[in-house]
Amino acid sequence: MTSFFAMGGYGAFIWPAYGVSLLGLAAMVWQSWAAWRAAQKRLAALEEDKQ
Amino acid sequence: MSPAFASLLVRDLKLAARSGGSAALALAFFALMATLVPLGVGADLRLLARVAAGVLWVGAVLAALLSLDRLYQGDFDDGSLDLIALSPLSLEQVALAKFLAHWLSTGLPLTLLSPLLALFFGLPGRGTAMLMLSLLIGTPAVSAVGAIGASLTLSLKRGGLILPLLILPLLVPVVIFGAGAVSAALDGLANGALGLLGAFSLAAVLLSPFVTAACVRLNLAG
Amino acid sequence: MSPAFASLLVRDLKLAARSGGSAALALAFFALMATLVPLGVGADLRLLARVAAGVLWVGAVLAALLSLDRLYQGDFDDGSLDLIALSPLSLEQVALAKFLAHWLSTGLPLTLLSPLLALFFGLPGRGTAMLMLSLLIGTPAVSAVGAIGASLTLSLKRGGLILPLLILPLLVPVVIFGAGAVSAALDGLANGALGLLGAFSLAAVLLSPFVTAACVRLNLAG
Amino acid sequence: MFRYANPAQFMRLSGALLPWVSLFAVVALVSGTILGFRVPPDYQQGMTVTIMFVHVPAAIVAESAYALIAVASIFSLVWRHPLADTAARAAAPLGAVFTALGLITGSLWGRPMWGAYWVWDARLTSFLLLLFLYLGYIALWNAIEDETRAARAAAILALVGAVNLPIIKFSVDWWNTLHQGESILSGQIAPVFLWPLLTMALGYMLTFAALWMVRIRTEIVARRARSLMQRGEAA
Amino acid sequence: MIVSLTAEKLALTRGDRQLFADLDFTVTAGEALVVEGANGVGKTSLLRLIAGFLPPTMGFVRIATDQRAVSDGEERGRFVGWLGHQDGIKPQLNLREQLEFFARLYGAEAALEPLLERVGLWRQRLLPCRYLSAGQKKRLGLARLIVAARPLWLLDEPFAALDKNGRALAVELMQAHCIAGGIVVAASHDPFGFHARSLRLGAA
Amino acid sequence: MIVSLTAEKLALTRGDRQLFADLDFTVTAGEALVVEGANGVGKTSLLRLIAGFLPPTMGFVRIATDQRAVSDGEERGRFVGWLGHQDGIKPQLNLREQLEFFARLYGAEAALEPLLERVGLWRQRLLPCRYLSAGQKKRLGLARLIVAARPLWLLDEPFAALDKNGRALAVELMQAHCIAGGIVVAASHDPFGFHARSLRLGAA
Ligand code: HEM
Ligand SMILES: Nc1ncnc2c1ncn2[C@@H]1O[C@H](COP(=O)(O)OP(=O)(O)OP(=O)(O)O)[C@@H](O)[C@H]1O
Ligand SMILES: Nc1ncnc2c1ncn2[C@@H]1O[C@H](COP(=O)(O)OP(=O)(O)OP(=O)(O)O)[C@@H](O)[C@H]1O
Ligand SMILES: [Mg+2]
Ligand SMILES: [Mg+2]
Repeated sequence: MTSFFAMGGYGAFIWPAYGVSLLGLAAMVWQSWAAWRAAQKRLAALEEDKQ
Repeated sequence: MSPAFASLLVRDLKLAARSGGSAALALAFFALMATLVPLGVGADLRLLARVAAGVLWVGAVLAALLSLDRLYQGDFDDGSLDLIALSPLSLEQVALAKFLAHWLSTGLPLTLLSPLLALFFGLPGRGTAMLMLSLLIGTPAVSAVGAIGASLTLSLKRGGLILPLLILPLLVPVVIFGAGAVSAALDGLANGALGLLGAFSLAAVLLSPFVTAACVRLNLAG
Repeated sequence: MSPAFASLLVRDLKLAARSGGSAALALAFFALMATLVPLGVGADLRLLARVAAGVLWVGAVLAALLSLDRLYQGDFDDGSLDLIALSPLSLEQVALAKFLAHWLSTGLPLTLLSPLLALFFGLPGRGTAMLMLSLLIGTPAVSAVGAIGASLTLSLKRGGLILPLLILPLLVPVVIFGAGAVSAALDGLANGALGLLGAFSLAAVLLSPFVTAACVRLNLAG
Repeated sequence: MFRYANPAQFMRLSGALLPWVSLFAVVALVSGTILGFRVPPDYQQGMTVTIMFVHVPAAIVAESAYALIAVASIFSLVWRHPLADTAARAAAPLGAVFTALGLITGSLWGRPMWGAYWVWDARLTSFLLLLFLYLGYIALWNAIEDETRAARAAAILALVGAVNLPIIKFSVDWWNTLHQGESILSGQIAPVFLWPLLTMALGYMLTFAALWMVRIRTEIVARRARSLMQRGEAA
Repeated sequence: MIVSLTAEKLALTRGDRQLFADLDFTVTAGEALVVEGANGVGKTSLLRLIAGFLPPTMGFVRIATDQRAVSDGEERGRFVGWLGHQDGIKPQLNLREQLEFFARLYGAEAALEPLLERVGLWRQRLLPCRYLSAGQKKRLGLARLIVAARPLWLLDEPFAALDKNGRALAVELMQAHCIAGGIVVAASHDPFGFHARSLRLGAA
Repeated sequence: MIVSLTAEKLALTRGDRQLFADLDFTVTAGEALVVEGANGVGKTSLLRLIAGFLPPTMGFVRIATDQRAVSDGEERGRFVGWLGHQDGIKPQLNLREQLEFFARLYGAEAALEPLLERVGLWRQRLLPCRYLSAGQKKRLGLARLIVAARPLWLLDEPFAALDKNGRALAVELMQAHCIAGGIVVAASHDPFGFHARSLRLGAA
């Protein structure tokens, strides 16, 4: 198991690389989704106002 | 910090951000200019490490220069400066707020980014630390001297080349001490550059609001 | 050259001159560079000669940047651009005149001044000649691409760092070929840099008026 | 073609596609990662080769996104299609993040391979310049308030950038040979590495597609809200 | 010579706001049209639209001359004499330089000194424009209109900043222009000194 | 509270031109003074002089309050509400941000929304000021005057660019200001809508 994490001595580079990639993807997903929800909510509120 | 002072500071930062002078852009500009140099000079990291301090320091001065005419000329042109001058703030306080806003949106971000750029130039660790320290100490002087220049030329229309002409000579000591401190650190020498830089910077920051206020006064009468 | 075209060109040159001579700026700017780089690199003239071309080329590009917002923003702010747009000149001709004015007031003086700076860097004779030639060929591209950037951002208020961010990446080939030509000349090699630089420059100068005119058009509609 | 480019049509179509695209994206990413960690160490690069599976897909997506923006910009300028503006605008931040990811993972790969986090290699340099092109494009969009104007200006910039990008790449390559770059990226890929790489690449592309759709949808909804608000006030 | 200016089914939307729609009017040579309406109703925008700066959201504007009809915005601009809200004056140039530049740019052959005399700026002719007062700048704008010698005058608040004398001068110039077969379209909140048709925006 | 504004033997020379000399006047609380005169006669200059921007060539300006008399230019400025020819508006900020900044800068506590309503800009409150029409900008200037709540109003062509409604509003505000014990000094070419003393420059 430790040898898996050590990655032949290159763990210090491989894990950050995957970590950063995951973080980047997750951040994009989160931001896009949050913006989508916010926009939807705003529209719904406005439509309700009109009625 | 009085609310009036804070409001001016915040407004200037906001305006900077909206007209593309935000800290983020200062960073991008700085990084870009750091990229250009290897393209001209060549990719040899050893050589690059030697010029890094000079180049990054010139970049800091340039980023400041390019955004300086935002400082007073815009407010002068559209009459905002009249209204600001009539506010409860003294012109010295106004000058201080504007100097601060300028430093926060150019000097500070550059300082924070410099380690990354040092990486691009292959600068070793102690050089990097010194670069950052010298920028932290020296960039306020750039903004302070720049503010004087901006207020002197504030009635001139945009694109004036007079401003750089006025302040570049004044900034030469800053750049020389700043870059010199880094060179010395690279060579493992201790030298007084940092102290001199600090003294210059302190003097510039302390004097600038008064000189700037005087220039503004002069120009409002124009 | 029609009288209308000439009048616009002359006016722009006059305005440039009245807000500070550009040759002087070029000198000041280069003087700064010329003090700084030796400081980092050390007084080794051979090493200096190696970095000279790159540094001077980067300097040329940056110096052009400083005066770019004079090109369109001023005329846009005060309504002159409306009047110019209604004149018998097409916007493409206007763009050409303004590009020319910018080059004449920055690129050309810089080129003429370069031998002096080459001296500071200990650039040998053939390097100097090539530096001058490459500046002569390349600086029009700087003004041309710069004009595109200036027209894109003409509705933004002054002091933005966005303009350099837009155009510096586009100018990378100019810096590379320009500095490359000098390096090659120093090594006594012939390389295609000058030809490539010429081609880029020609394309930029030919295309720029059309792109610029399109940008102006869209901004007048604002 | 334009039939699908009207906002209502797009909402319907993308609404139907989105769950599937997202699902496949997740599946591809997960299986690609698992496959990636099961490859044998490369004889030259050791286990660092696993970085390739996040590095190369990010780089590919980053470059394609710029091409997409350029194409959308043509549509925007020539046919004045508002959806094209939205699409271009929505792609830019994604492209920038993918570019950043490519740069970061690349430099993490570079440290063990070349002994430095950064070298001025031709490909790295032009990739860095791509990041700047993205940043400039985004900054221009944000700086101009008026939307139609910003859209047109950004489209012009994107096209100028797209025309210039090959020249930039060429010049940087030329520069690099002039100065003898210190490394060349490996050329041939062994088949063992190919499958995880392809799977991951697919995963990255689908992720990009899904996020792109979400962002376009967001903009359409936001626009609807804005015009509603305006009308409400007029009343 | 220009014969008429026609707008048909003109509509303009800025941002999310519709300023006007279904606007129709024709002005023929020798006529003056005053555009009226509350602040922000779209007068300036209408003038910019006619000048060809702004594309209309719908409809079109056409200028008819004895030879042909022109609808293209940029071509239309070649008929326009413009006096806008912004002064278009460079502070660094002196008054005569400013006017000379403009005359050359428009290919005009007017004698400038008598003109400066007429608009009451002869004394200031060598003063950098930076020092002109608001009304003096407006007078320079009037001089520019005459120099350009264009058939269609588009004037945005022509009377603002002018003193009594200046207003009389402006009226005189407009009348002369109309008599000479030109067209004047002006946006103004002030009473117009001579007979002009009026177009009220935002009345609906 | 301010009691009076006095000018004594005031003279001003700009460049090589003497604009006025030996000017004496006093305005007491509750009064309005209209400065009149031809273009370029020096009205704007006089206002800038009173505000303390320009030092007089001779003579002085004094503001008397119940406690003391103030002659220093910069101190005088603290009493001044300014509506100049230039709008002092940043295109990048929206209307509310613009007014909020101003209120904080002047340490004022006005409720902004009702004020925006009053000057007819409520609908535009979130619009970047870049898009405001000329009259809308002037109305923002009026709002700013109220926010600043200064006793001495210096107004340069307060009616320019305003529509009929806007002019009525400006008159109403000025009258209210005078009734509340303030002073108004305005330069204007337009007939003034209410009783005000007049000062003619350049009559000599
Ligand atoms: C900051 C550092 C790096 C950057 C910015 C970078 C950038 C790129 C780019 C732009 C691509 C092109 C993707 C495409 O084909 O469209 C790429 C591909 C690739 N990179 Fe990197 N790279 C970096 C470091 C590295 C390192 C250190 C290695 C390995 C030693 C590496 C190996 C590869 C491989 C194997 C490919 C794909 C094969 C190919 O297309 O030829 N990269 N990289
Ligand atoms: N440096 C200078 N040299 C000579 N004359 C000057 C100088 N500066 C200003 N002037 C003159 O001083 C006058 C300033 O006028 P000011 O702006 O005060 O006029 P005003 O009465 O407000 O006019 P308007 O009604 O047009 O607004 C102008 O006639 C101008 O030409
Ligand atoms: N992008 C935008 N979004 C919303 N509204 C806008 C936008 N651009 C302009 N407007 C509005 O359009 C109108 C433009 O008015 P315009 O300048 O044509 O008015 P005007 O009739 O000339 O007014 P004034 O009498 O004040 O000069 C203003 O009400 C402004 O608020
Ligand atoms: Mg208007
Ligand atoms: Mg005046």
